[in-house]
Amino acid sequence: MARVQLENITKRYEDVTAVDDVSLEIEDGEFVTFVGPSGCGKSTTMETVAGLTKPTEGQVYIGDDEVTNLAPKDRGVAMVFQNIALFPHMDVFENISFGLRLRTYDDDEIQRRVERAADIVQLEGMLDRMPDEMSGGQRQRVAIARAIVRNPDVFLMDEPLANLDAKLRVHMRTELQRLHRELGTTIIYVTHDQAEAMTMSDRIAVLNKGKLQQIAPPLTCYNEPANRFVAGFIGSPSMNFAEGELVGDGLETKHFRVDLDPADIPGVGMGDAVTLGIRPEDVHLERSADSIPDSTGTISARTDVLEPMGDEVFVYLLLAEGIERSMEKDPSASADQLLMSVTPDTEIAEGEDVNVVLDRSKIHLFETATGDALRHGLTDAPERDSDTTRSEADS
Amino acid sequence: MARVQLENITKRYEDVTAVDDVSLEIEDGEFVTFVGPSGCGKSTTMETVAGLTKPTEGQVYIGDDEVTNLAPKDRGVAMVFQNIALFPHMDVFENISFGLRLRTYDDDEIQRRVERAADIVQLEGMLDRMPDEMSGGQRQRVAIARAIVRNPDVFLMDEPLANLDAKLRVHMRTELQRLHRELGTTIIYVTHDQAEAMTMSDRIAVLNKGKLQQIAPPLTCYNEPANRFVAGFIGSPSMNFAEGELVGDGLETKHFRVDLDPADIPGVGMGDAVTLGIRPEDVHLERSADSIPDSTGTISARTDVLEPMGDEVFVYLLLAEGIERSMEKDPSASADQLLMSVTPDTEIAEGEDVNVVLDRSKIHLFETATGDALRHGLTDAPERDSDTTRSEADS
Amino acid sequence: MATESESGGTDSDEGILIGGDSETERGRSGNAVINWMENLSEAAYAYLLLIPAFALLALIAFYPLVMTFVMSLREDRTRGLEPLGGFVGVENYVDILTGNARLARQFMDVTLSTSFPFLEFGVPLLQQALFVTLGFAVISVILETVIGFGQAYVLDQDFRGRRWVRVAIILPWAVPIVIQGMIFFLLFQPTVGFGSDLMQWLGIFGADPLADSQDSFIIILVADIWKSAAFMALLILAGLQSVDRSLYDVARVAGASPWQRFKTITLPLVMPALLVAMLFRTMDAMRVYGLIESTAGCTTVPSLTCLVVEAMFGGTRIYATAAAVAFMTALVIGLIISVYVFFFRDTEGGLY
Amino acid sequence: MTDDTMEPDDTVDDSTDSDDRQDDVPEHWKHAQRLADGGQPGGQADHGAVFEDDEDVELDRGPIERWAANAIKNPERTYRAMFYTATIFFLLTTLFPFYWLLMVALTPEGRQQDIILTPNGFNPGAFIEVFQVLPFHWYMFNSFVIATASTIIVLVVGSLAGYAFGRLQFPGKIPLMLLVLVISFFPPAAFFIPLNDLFNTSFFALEPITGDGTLYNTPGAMVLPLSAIFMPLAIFILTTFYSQIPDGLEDAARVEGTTRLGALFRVIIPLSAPGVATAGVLTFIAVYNEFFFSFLMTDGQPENWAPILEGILGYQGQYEVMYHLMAASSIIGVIPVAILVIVAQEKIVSGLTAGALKE
Amino acid sequence: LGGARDENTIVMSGDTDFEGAMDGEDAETSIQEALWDAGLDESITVDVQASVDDTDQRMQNYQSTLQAGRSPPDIFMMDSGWTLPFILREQTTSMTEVLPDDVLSRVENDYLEASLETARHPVTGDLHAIPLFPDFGLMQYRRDLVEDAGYDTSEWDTDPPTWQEFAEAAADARDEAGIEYGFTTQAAAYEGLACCTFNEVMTTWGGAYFGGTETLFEAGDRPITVDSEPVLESVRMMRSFIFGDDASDTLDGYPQIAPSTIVQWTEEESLGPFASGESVMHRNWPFSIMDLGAEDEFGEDLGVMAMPYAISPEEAEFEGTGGSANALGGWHLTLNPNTDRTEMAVEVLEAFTQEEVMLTIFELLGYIPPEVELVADADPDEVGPVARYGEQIQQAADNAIPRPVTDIWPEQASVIAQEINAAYRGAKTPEAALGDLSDRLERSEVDVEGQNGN
Ligand SMILES: Nc1ncnc2c1ncn2[C@@H]1O[C@H](COP(=O)(O)OP(=O)(O)OP(=O)(O)O)[C@@H](O)[C@H]1O
Ligand SMILES: Nc1ncnc2c1ncn2[C@@H]1O[C@H](COP(=O)(O)OP(=O)(O)OP(=O)(O)O)[C@@H](O)[C@H]1O
Ligand SMILES: [Mg+2]
Ligand SMILES: [Mg+2]
Repeated sequence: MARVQLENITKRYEDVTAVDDVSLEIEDGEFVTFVGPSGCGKSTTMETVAGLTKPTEGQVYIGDDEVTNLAPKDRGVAMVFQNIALFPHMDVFENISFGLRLRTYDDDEIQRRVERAADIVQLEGMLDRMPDEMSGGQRQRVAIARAIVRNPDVFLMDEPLANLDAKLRVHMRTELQRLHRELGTTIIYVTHDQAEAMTMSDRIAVLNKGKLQQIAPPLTCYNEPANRFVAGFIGSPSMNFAEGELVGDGLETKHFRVDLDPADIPGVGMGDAVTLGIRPEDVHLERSADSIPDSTGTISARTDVLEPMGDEVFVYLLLAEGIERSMEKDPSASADQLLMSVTPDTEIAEGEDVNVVLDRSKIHLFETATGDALRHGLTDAPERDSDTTRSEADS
Repeated sequence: MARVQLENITKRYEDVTAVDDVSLEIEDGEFVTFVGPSGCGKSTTMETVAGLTKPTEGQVYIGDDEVTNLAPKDRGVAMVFQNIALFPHMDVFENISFGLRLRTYDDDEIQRRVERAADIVQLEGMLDRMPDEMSGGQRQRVAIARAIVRNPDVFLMDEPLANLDAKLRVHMRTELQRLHRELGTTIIYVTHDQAEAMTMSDRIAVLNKGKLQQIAPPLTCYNEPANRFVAGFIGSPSMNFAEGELVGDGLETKHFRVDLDPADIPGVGMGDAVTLGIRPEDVHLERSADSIPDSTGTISARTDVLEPMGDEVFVYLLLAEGIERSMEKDPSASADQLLMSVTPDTEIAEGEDVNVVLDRSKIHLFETATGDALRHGLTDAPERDSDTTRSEADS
Repeated sequence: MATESESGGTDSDEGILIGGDSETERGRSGNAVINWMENLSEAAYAYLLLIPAFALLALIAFYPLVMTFVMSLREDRTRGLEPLGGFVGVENYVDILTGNARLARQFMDVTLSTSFPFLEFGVPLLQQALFVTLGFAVISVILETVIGFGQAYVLDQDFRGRRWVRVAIILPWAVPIVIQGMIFFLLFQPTVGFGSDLMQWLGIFGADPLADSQDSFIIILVADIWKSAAFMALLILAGLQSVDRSLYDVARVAGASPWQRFKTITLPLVMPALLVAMLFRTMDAMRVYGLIESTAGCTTVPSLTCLVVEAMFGGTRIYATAAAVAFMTALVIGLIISVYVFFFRDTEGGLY
Repeated sequence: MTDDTMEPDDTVDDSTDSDDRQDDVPEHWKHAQRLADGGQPGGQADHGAVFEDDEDVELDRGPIERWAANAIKNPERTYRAMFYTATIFFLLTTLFPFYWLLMVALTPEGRQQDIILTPNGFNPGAFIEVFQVLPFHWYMFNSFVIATASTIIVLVVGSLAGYAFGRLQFPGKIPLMLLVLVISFFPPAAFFIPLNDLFNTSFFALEPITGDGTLYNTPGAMVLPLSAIFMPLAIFILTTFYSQIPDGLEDAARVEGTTRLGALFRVIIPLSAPGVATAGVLTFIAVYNEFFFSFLMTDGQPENWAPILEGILGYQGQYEVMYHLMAASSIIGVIPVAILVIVAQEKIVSGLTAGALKE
Repeated sequence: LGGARDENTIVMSGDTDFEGAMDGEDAETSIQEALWDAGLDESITVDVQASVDDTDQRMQNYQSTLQAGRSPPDIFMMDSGWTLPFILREQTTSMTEVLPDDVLSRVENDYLEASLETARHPVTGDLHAIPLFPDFGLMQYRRDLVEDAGYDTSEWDTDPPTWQEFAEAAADARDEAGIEYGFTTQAAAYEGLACCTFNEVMTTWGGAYFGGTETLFEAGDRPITVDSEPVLESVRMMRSFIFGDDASDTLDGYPQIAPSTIVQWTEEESLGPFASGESVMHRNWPFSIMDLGAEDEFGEDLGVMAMPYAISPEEAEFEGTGGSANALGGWHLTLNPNTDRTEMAVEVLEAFTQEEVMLTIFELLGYIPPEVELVADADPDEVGPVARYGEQIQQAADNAIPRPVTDIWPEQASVIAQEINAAYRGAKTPEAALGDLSDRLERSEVDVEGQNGN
C-alpha cells in the first residue's frame, strides 16, 4: 500500500561508509530482496527505511510523503530484525501483540490476530513461553509473527528465515508470499538464501560495499547480471570466470579460447582485457553435449573433487596439469579451475580426464577493468535490459 | 581428536522434552551434522556435549572419559553459539583471543593465531571494531573465529553460517573442511542449509521432536532415508509423497498406480497402507523420459505454478482436474499435487497438460502407519543399509 | 490514532489474512505534543528530558548552593539578628586552611617546616577533620566494595532460601543511622555491650574506645561497613543481574575458570554499576556525620561534615564559617572524584 | 528454575549433580570415620572394603590433604563449600547486630547492662509500649508517604534524565552530568539555610494547599529537598543501566509503534528492572531514614508529617534514653522496608531470569 | 496538610514530660489547670509540642525555627545553657519590656539569682527569659553502704565532706559491699563535662575558667585562668579517682574509685550502674532522685548531698569559687519575637510565675521551682522523694555555679570538653591540655571582641 523511494541515501559511520549513495524506487506492493555480501549495508539501508537510522545524506519517501525525519512509529512499517530482538521480559503472546497493544485494538481482536499469526509461523501452543525458553528458530518465528500480526504498509524483513530448517523455510516462504499477495504490502527483504531471493522477489537489489549494483527481476540478475560482481554473487555455486584478452577473432584466456567477433561487443576493442563468465550448469561434458545447439571448442581438463548434492553433482575441473590440487572450492578464485554441475546419474569419477565444452549461448563477457557486463550469450545479438517478469522468464 | 558418545541422553524442561533418549557415537575426527526442524533439540544436544546443560538422564563421553559432570572448560570443546553471544565489552581482537588469553600463550602466538583466524573468516582490518559496530554476518564470523582460534578436541558449531551470504558461506565451508582435515578435530555441526549438510558431513544425524531419526552418510540419508520423516526432511524441495494401498500386483494411490510385487516388500502384505515417495528430480516428462531405463506408467497432470530457480525450474503439477489451485508449495502436504524439477531449457508453460512418469529406481516406499521405510528403488532387489561413503555414493 | 490511508487497492474481498481492518498506521499519529517530541533532534530531545530534573535541582540544590557560597564570603556575626557581616572575601577559607577557624576541631592543622618531612601536624591526624575523613572514606569504601561484591555474588546465585538471605543482607541498609549509631554505641559501651571487652581481649582496643579517637575510628568504620556494604551489594547485584548469562556459557566453553570468568566478564560488565556505587559511597563517606554523632561524637572523631554541622548548629552562630567549610568539603570531594574520573575515564559506560 | 539459566557449578540446588555427589560422598565418609577411630581397619570385611575402594592410596593422608585432593578433583564442591562459608559469614555478620538489637529491646528499662547473647530479663512489652508512648505508627505512616512520594519523583524524573544521559548523544552531556554529581559533594547542611528560608516563605499560590502558604510542616518540605538530594544517585544508576540495553530492543519497540518515551517506559525501564528497582529501593530507604531535613523541616508533630526519625528520637530524653524503646521502634520501623525489599527483590534480583540484555 | 491553628491556643515547644503534664492524666492536676487557676484567661489553652528531648537537637530545631522567623511556637522552653546566644542574636523578646512591672519585680526578687543571670541580656541587663526550673548537680549516694563501711553520713546532708573524705568513703564502701564502682559521674567529651561536672569539680578546688564568677556572661575582655593551679589540681584529682594515686599526674591520698569508662559516659550511662546497685556514689541531676528515691528502689537509703569540696571559699584564689559548688542547669521560657500573639503569650508566661503553678510542676514533674524555697513547703506525699532532700537542694541552689554562657560558649564548651577529657584519659598531661585549652579559649575570646556592643 505504499511505494518506498530512497534518494541518494548515504550513511557514514566514523570510518565506514555503510551505505553509499543508494537510490532506488520500490513500487507499491512490490517484493524486493536485498542481497549482497555480509557487511554490504543491507541492514543499514533497511534501518533507514524504518527510521531507526537517520541517513547522513539523502531522503526517504514512503507513499507520497518524505519521511526522512518521521518517527518509526509513524511510518507504517513492521520489521523483522536480523538479531531477532525479542523483548526478553515478555512472553510470546506479549511479544507478538506488543504493537497491537500500543494501539486501540480490543482484546478479542488482539487474541484473534495473535493466534492467526502464531498459526502461520507454527508456534501454536507456545504463546506463554518466555523467549529464553525457546530454540533459535522458534524465537525467529516469534519475531516474524510480531511483524506480520500488524498490518503495515511496508514490511521490512532482515533475514527472517535464517534459523529455520529448509522445510519450515519453504512453508514460511509460501506464507509470506500469500501475505504479500493478500495484503498487497510492500515488502523489503534481506536474505542470504539464493532460493528465497529467486523465488519470492519481484526484483532483487544487489548491494556491494554500500553501493547498489543492480536492481532487477531475479532471472534478469541471473541471466543478465549487470557486472561481474552480480554475476559472481547470484547463483550458487557461483559462475566460473576466466580472464582473457580480445584477439582478432576471439577471446583468449589462459586455458582456452572462444571464437567471437570483437565488433559484436560494443565499447571494447582488440587487445582489451575481457573476462568470460560461465555458470557451472552451462559447462557440459563433451560426450553428452549433443543437446546444446551451439557450444565452444573442447576444453580438456581433469576432474578434481566431486561434490554430490543429491539432486546434482558438482565437479571441480583442473584446467592445467601439474598444478597442485587446490582445495579452494570457490571457482572464481582460481584461473585454473572450472566448476561444472552434472546430474547425479552422470558417469564420472575423480581424477578422470575429461573434455568439456561451454554453452555459447550462456557465456557472459565482462570488461575486466570495470567489471561491467559487455554481453550475455554469444549466440544471438545481445538482448540487454530484458524486462521479462518472473513467470515468463523461463521461456 | 576425541570421540564423542552420547548414551541415552534425555533433557526435560518443565513441560518440554527437548532431547529424548538420544544415543549416538561420533568417531574421532568425524564431521557430524545435526539437522532437524526448528526446536527439535539440536542446540540442546550440543549444549549437553559442551557441558552447558546437564542432561536429565544419560551420559556423555568424550574420548574415553565420562564427562557428564565435568565442567565445560575441562572438556576440550570449542563452540560457536547460535545466538552468537559476542562479548559486548571487547573488540574483535579481544573476542577472538578470549580463549587464548585464558591460557598461557605468549602475545606473539596469540597475535599470530588471531590474525590467521580473522583471515579465514575474512575479517582482516576489523580487529579493533566493537561488536555493536558490526553487521550481523560480521558478528557471526567473529564468533566462528573465536572458536577456531583455539585447538580443541571437539568443535561444536550451532548454525555458524546462518547469517552469511552464499559466497562467503562456500568459502567458510571450505575453510572449515580444511580445518577439519588439517587438525583432525571432531566436529559437530548444526545447520539448516541442506547444501552445507550434504557437502561437509561425514554423517548426518536427523532429529525430530528430540528423537534421533537416522544417523548416516549424507547420500544414504538422501537415497535411503530410514523413514518418511527423514525422506521428507532431507532434500529441497522435498520429496513427493502419495499414500496408497498395496493391491495384488502393485501400489494403488489416489491418482496413479505403480506395478510391483508385494512379495518383494518385507513386512507388509496385501491391503496394507503404504506411502510412495518420489523426489521432484525423479519425476520426468514422458516426452523426455527416454533416458530413464525403467519408468512407471504415464501419469497425466496439469502444470500449475512454474518456479524458475536459475539452474532448474520447479513445476507444480496438479494431479486431479477441478481441484482449486492450491498455493501450498509443500508438495507433501497435498495428495493432489506433484512437484517436478526440470532443467531451465525445458519447454513447459503454466497451465499446460502434460504426461509425466516416475523413475522406478528412485521410488521409495514407507509404511504409512509407522513411517518406516520399506524399500528404496523398485528396480533391483533392495540394497538397504548401504554403507557407501560420500565419494562413491553417486555411482 | 491511526489515520485512514489512501486505500491500497489490494485489500479487496479476498479478505485480509490477519487483520479485519484496512486501516494503516502510516502518517502522523498521536497528538501534536508527541509528534513535536518525536521530531526533535536527538540533542533537543535530550535537553527536553533533562528539564524536569534540572528544574528541580536548580530550585532545591543549585539556588541554595549559590546562596551558601555567597554566605561563605561574608563575616560571621554571633550576635544580633543578622547572622552575617560584611564581605571578607576568602578570609574564612584562609582561616580554615590555616587552622584558625573557630571550630572545636580543625579542618586541618598543618604547617610547613624546613626540616624533613617539611610538614608538621599541629595535632594528631585523627583530630584533623580532613585526614579523619579521607582515611575513613578510603578504608571504608575499599572494604565495603570487597564485602559488597562478596555479598552480591552470593545473592546472585540460585539457591533455596535465597530470598531470605537477600533480605537479611540488605537489611542493615534499612536501619536508620541513629539506630545504627545506637547499636554500635551500646555494643562498645563497656557496661552494656561486650564489644569493648572483646576487642580489648583481642588487644585491639584501649580501655575506653568511645573516648579514644583511634578506637572510635575503628568502631565507626565497622558500623559503616556493616550498614553500607549492603548498598554496594545491592548496586553490584543489579549489575550482575544485567549481565547476559549466555556470555558465561561462551566463557565456560572457552575454558575460563570461575575466577577468569569473574575477571574477564563479570568485572568489566559490572564495572559501570560498580563505579557508580563506589563513586557515591565515596561521596557519602566523605560526608559522614550522623554515625559519628550517634556513636563516638564529633569531638572524638571529627569529620568534615561534623565541622559544618557544628559551625551551623553548634549554638554559636558561625554560618559563614560553616558555609566555607561546606565548600571546602565539596572541593575535597571534587578532587577525589576527579581522581575517579581520571582513572576510570576509559572504562566503558563509566563516567561517559 | 531451569538448568541453563544458572551456572551449575556455582549453584546448590541442582538436583542432578547433588544426587551424583551423594553417591560418592559416603565412601569418603567411611574413610574419615575409620581414621577417626584410630585408622585401624576393624576386621576382614572392612579390609576388603578398603582395597575395593580405589581411593585407598589416600588412606595415609590427613583429612585436610584429602579434602584438598578432593577439592582439586572436584572443584565444584570447593566452590560450594566456599559459597556456603561466605553465605553463613555474611548472614552472621549482618544479622548479629539485629539480634543484639532485639535483645536490647527485650531487656526491661534501666537494666541495659552486660547484654551479650541473651536479654537481661524479658520484656516483650516494649513492642507495645512503643505505641503507647508515642503514636509511632503515625510517624511510620508519614515516613512511608514521604518516602513513596520522593521515590516516585526521583524515579520518574531520574528516568528521563537517565535516559537522556545513557542513551542519547548531545553536546554538553559530560558537563551536565558532572553538574548533577556536584550536588553530592556538599553536606546536606550546605543547602539548609537558604532552603529553610525558602520553605518558610509564604507563597500565595500555596495557600489553598498548605494553609499558611509555606511548605514547612508539609510533606513537600521534605519530599522536595530529599528528592533533589537523592536524585544524583538515581540518575547515575539509571544512566548506567539504561545505557546497557541493546539498541536493537529499543529499535524493535519503536518500529512496533511506540514513541521514544513509550520505548523508555515499555521496554527500557522493564528491561532495566534490576537497576530501576535498586535505585527505587535505595532512594526509598534513604528517604525513609533520612535524618537532616526530616528533622528540621517539620515541628516534630506527627500530624505535621514528622517522619519516623522524630518518633525514634522521641524515646530519647534529655538525660535518659529509653534504649529498649528505641530498639523496639527501630525494629518495627525496619519492617516496612524489609517488606519492600522482599517485594522488590524479585525485581531487583530475578526480574529477568536469564539476564535481560540478550537481543 | 497543615491547617490553621485554633485562635486561642498558645503553642509552647517543650519536652515530652512537660507535654504530658500540661494536659495531665486527670484535669485536676494538670499544668493547664494550674495556669487557669493562677489567673490565665480560661479561653486560652496552652499546647505543648514536644518532638525530641535531646538538648542539642532541640537547640538546632529552635535555631532553624527562629532563623526562618517562624511561629508557632509562641513560647520556647530553652536550656539555661544556651538561652544566652539566642538573646544575643535578638531571637527572644525582652521580658523587661513586655511583662507588667509587678510580675517583673516578683521574678527579679524571688527567683534564684543564678538562674536569672543566665536569662539576662549581658549588655542591657534586661530579662529575656523566665526561668521555668533550675537544676543542680547533686551527689547521690548509697547511705546504707557508706554507713556499713563505718562512716557517719548524718553531717553530709548539711555539710558535704571534702573530696578526700568522700573518696575514701566511696572506696571503703565499695570494697566492703563488694560492688563494682565507688563513684560514677559524667566525663565524656560533651557539653555536660564543660558546663557541669568539671565546672563543679574545678570550682570546689577554687578554680575558674575566666577568673571568677564576675565575668561569666561577657565574652571578650576577660582573663583566662584555666591553666591555673587549682584547675590543674582538680584535673589531677579526677585522674586519681580514675587511675588511683600511683598513676602519673595524680594527687596522693585520693584512691581510685571511678571506672575509666566515665570518660565516655554521659548521664544515661553513668546512672545505670548506680541504679542497679553497682556504685556507691553518683553525680547526677535531681531527676534521678524521683526514681531512685522511690520506696521500691533505694528509698531512704538514697543519700543526697551538695558537692564535696577541696578548698573553702576563703582559701580560694578566685572570687566566688571554693567550697561546695553545684552546676546550674535548668530551663527557661522565652517568647518568640515572631509571634503574633504576644499578649496572650505574655499572659501565659505571667501565670508561670505564680507559685501554685511552680508547685504543680514540681509535684507533677519534680522540676525544682525557680523559687527554690518552695521546695521546703512542698508536701512530700504529693511531690515524692525529692521533697525529702529540700535542704540539700536549697544548699545546692545557694552554691549554684552557672556555666559561663555567652554567644561563644557553645564553641568554647566543646573545646573545654575535649581538652579536659583528653587530660582525664591521659592522652595529654594536665598541663599540656590546660595550656592548649587556654590558648584556644584566648583565640575565641579575641574573635568576638570586635562584636561587643552589637
Ligand atoms: N530453557 C528452556 N525452557 C523450556 N523449554 C526450552 C528451554 N530451552 C529450550 N527449550 C525447548 O526445547 C526444545 C529444543 O530446543 P533447542 O534449542 O535444542 O532446539 P533447536 O533444535 O536448536 O532448534 P532451532 O533450530 O530452532 O535452534 C524447543 O522446543 C525449545 O522450545
Ligand atoms: N554502529 C556502527 N558503527 C560503525 N560501523 C558500523 C556500525 N553499524 C554497522 N557498521 C558497518 O556498516 C557496514 C554495513 O553494515 P550492515 O549491518 O548494514 O551490513 P549488512 O549488509 O546487513 O551485513 P550482514 O549481511 O552481515 O548483516 C558494515 O561494514 C558494518 O561493519
Ligand atoms: Mg545485516
Ligand atoms: Mg538451536
